[in-house]
Amino acid sequence: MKFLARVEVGHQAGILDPQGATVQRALPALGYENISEVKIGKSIRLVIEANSESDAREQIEKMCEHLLTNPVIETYEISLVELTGDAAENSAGE
Amino acid sequence: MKFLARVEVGHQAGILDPQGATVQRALPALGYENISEVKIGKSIRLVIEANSESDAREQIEKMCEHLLTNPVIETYEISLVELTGDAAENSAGE
Amino acid sequence: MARRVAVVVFPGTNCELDVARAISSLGAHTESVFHLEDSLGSAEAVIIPGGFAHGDYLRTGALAQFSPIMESVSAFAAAGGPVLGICNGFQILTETGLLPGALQKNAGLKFLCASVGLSVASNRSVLTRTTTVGDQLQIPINHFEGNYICDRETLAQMKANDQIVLRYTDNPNGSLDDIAGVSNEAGNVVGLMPHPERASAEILGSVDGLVLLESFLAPL
Amino acid sequence: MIDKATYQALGLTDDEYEAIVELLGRHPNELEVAMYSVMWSEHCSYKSSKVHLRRLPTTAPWVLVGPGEGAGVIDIGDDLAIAVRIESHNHPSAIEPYQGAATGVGGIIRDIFSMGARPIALMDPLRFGSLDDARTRYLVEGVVAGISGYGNSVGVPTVGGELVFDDCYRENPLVNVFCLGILPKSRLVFARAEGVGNLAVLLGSATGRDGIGGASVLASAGFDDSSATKRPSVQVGDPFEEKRLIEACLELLDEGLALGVQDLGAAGLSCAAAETAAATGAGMDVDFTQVPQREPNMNPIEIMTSESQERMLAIVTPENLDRVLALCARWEVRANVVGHVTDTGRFRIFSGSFTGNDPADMSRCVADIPCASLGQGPVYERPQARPLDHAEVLLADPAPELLAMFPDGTDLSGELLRLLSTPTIGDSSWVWRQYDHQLFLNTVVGPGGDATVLRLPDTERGLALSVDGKARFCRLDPNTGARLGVLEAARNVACSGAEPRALVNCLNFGNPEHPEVMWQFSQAVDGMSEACSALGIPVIGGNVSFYNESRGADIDPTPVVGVIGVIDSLAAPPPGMAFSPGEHVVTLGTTLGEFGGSEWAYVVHGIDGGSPPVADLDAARYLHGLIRDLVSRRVVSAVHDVSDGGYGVALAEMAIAGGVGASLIPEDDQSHAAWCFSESASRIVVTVPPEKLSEVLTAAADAKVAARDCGTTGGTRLIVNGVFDVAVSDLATTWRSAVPLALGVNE
Ligand SMILES: Nc1ncnc2c1ncn2[C@@H]1O[C@H](COP(=O)(O)OP(=O)(O)O)[C@@H](O)[C@H]1O
Ligand SMILES: [Mg+2]
Repeated sequence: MKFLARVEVGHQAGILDPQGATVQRALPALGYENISEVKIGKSIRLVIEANSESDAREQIEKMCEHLLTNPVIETYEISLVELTGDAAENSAGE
Repeated sequence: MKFLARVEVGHQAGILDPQGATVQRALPALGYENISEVKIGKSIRLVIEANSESDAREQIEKMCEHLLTNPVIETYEISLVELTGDAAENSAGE
Repeated sequence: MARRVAVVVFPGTNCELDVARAISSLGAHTESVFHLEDSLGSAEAVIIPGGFAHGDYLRTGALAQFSPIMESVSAFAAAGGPVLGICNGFQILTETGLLPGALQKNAGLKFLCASVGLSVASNRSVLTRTTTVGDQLQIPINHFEGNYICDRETLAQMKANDQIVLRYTDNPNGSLDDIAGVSNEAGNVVGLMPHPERASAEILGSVDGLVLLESFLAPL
Repeated sequence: MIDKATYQALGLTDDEYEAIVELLGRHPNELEVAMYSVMWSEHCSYKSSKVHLRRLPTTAPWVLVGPGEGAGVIDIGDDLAIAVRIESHNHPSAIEPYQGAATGVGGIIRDIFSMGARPIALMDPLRFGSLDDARTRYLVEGVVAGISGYGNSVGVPTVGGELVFDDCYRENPLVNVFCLGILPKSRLVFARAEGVGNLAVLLGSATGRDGIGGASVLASAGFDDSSATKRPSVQVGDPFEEKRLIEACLELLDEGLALGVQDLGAAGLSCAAAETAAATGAGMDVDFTQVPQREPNMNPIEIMTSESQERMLAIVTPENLDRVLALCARWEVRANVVGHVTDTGRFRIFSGSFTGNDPADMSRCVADIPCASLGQGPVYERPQARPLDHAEVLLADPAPELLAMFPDGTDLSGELLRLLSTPTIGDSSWVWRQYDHQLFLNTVVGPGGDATVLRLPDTERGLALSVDGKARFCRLDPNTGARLGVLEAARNVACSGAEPRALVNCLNFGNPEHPEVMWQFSQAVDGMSEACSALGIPVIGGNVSFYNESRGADIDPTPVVGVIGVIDSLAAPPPGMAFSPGEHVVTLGTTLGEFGGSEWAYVVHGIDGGSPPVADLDAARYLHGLIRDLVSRRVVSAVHDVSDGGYGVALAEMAIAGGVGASLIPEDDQSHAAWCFSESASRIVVTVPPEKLSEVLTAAADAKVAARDCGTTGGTRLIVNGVFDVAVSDLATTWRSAVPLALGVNE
């Protein structure tokens, strides 16, 4: 089975996000007074072959812990979509 | 109304993603032979006050075009969740 | 010669003093213009120097394009005034839309500070008017996002209009078509990733940058 | 009342707690004990090292500020002064290499501009375990990226450093950072709170729960997996915030708007506020509710001891406040009045506004201690013990074994190539190409030479900088090793024609509760003192990092020094190290068969033990004087100091730099192997045009330095007759690929 995985990497609670804070500070001057809590993280997409959704998730969790994120300062959220038919063939991930 | 918006920023088709390619290259050596199409982009979260979901979306689209992304090289995908009750109060965005 | 050169300073800009030093060694006078100002005064030329405007957060040049001074810079450029963006300044000019294309992360995914070989590809721009196509220059680069990219049509158009100003002789960052610097159609707005001000004194190892800066200051 | 478990968890001993009770005349509350625990930690109080550091020579006529302030400052003439400091960020870098190194850079830069100096140069002495370990490779990549990411963006060039690999650092890398700033003497400012009623203004980042009891506690305790719970939340650096802070603070000083400036480091606001007041004998009242908070619901302990980065405290008069706030607003720097100066001598923290002695105000007082008491921590004279096997170690000379393996007549080409392929000796440009090392247009000699040379703007003069540490020599004999480190840094600086003017040190050692470590420490301080005294170099600042342990063992004693020299006339760059054809190769100094702790014995052949090379201080003085003279007069065309890997490596580096070979004859009163790879101290290789040869030899004789004409440069091979013969291109390939290969990166 093939899955398209999206991993959203964010900041651990309490960890400074200088990028988000800077963009936040800049917004009012650009006419956006109604925006708050800007946070900038990473988004990772990949295609994974696995025996089941839970198998895929488990593998990606391990990858997140070891390679894709730094658990000391980052959090991650995984979402999976099974790719079937054409999508699985081309697995464009898009 | 308050919404939590997530903007996933990716690469325009045809634009190289050297970061994704590098992670992709590193994976087999770490025992992941089953991963392909790694793409690394940005994830932006923010809280927006707007009159309606469509109003919120429109504003964020404008922000994406003007500020949050560079259309020459980047794409974006917006998702919105309304924040209600407590969530809207604290609007922790998390 | 342009005697009064405005050097635009954003929070995070860091090459403004270096540019001023190199420019004044050529006998011109620089004035630093803070990004919050809305006028370039009586400047005859404008330089946006390198650095990390707004920390390069979000994207290089992304926030800087909205500073009040950029409207004046755009107007100055539209009126044919010479505008030069160096490194971060180049990134800001592409974000502002005064120059085509964009600059993405170096192909090697590392910051790169090194002297590189350049070849003049066009002498139609303000930066290269006094040079000859094919001239070889040795000038330092200093960037993480210097990998020039644009779509195919833009590239074809730039070639047709002779807008590719400088090329790397040994591409250090993956730039499309070895592009190190480009101009707008009229040739009065130029951006380049290498830092001419860093090649402005014998004791620093090269004076090739002065060749470019002299051209930039030369009478139109 | 605080219970025993609480104060012990904060790292205070029973005696220390009793001392606090005595100082206060009562039991401290939680906030007070939290402040004391940080300020009295090893990291902040230097309680184990203080008694030893007093032995370092710290004075010279040109020293404006010695150890004790944010940075040391020297007068360099022309109404200019130089501020310098070095610090370690070892433990944070082991946890999160990118942010650990980045915040190390941020912290050292604040120390410099808090004195009124504009930071213009960084250096990064780095030490890691061997690169065959995946985690080490991750640490190297992360640390270098962190220094690059922060340093480049904040706009301070990284102009030199060190890159050393030894397995004793496997779990405990050493990330030291050095920063130098320049200031008009009139802008020199101190961390002083003066004038009753003056305001304490907090500048910069909002305060979060960063490193509560953090960096300092972490740096003051054993560091292994079991301490995971002690890990504070990792601090993230914001170079853009710091860049704005630099500009705002320097502008405040230029406009005469700040009477005192202090950076916020360990123990955050509480330390900065109390220290600035203690410096003048004044008092300070702070309202913690005025501190901008990054996170909701922070308690006063968190607010007052947070180690959030990119914050400064400025003391300003009420009349100037509006101008201060406007200036900060222009630079988008947060500025909040958080307190005011009093004449009580006490440091008081309030919850909410306060006017002084109104009893209603006092009910909101949450801490009340004598300002000076935070700096009156304990001083320990910890037990020392020379390791039992020390004599034995010194006697285990590797020379007989090596010379038996490589008798004269053996071709040493392969040995030379093996040395060049060790990552410690190999080309470090993979590291420093990632650093902006040219900003400000001062870099005349950047990383890659013996010393970094910066021109001083608007003068004809220059500065020479070198950072060095000789840990393997220190392990064999800490006194000699520390001397050798000073000699090497001073020699590097001399090779650019500079007169050394100041030294800063970063003393990285193991657990001070181990008597052997304290012995090493004391010995190293003695060796450093002796060398500095002999060379006339004052120690103007330093940093002690204890509790560096890896795999259950203390690291090798690793004193790192930075030497700053002044070049009087810098009209042209000093001679580099590159060979050019048709010149004489002259060696200066005396070679002995000294292999103890050498790269060849230890790294290439795995032979441990022996004595480090002799550190003859007189010989060093003569040599440095000679080379300074030869270089200043530009009589020599190339200069290179001899260090790791001996003559073999020094000659190879000169050949690689010039792309030119040489044909040389080895010395005949030494074995060939010793001539090539011994690491005897105080040696330099120069090249000399034929017409200057006799002048150089005469000058050397006059200076009491042994000099020998070994042959001439030219051709494409480096040939030492009967010893080795290698194509320069092969030397270059091996040397250049050493680090990338070991890191597993394609270059
Ligand atoms: N981590 C680093 N950062 C910047 N420069 C470095 C680093 N490591 C080494 N260098 C530079 O490489 C050169 C060689 O270093 P090293 O072999 O330690 O010199 P030496 O033996 O003369 O003290 C020096 O100029 C040094 O500044
Ligand atoms: Mg050297």
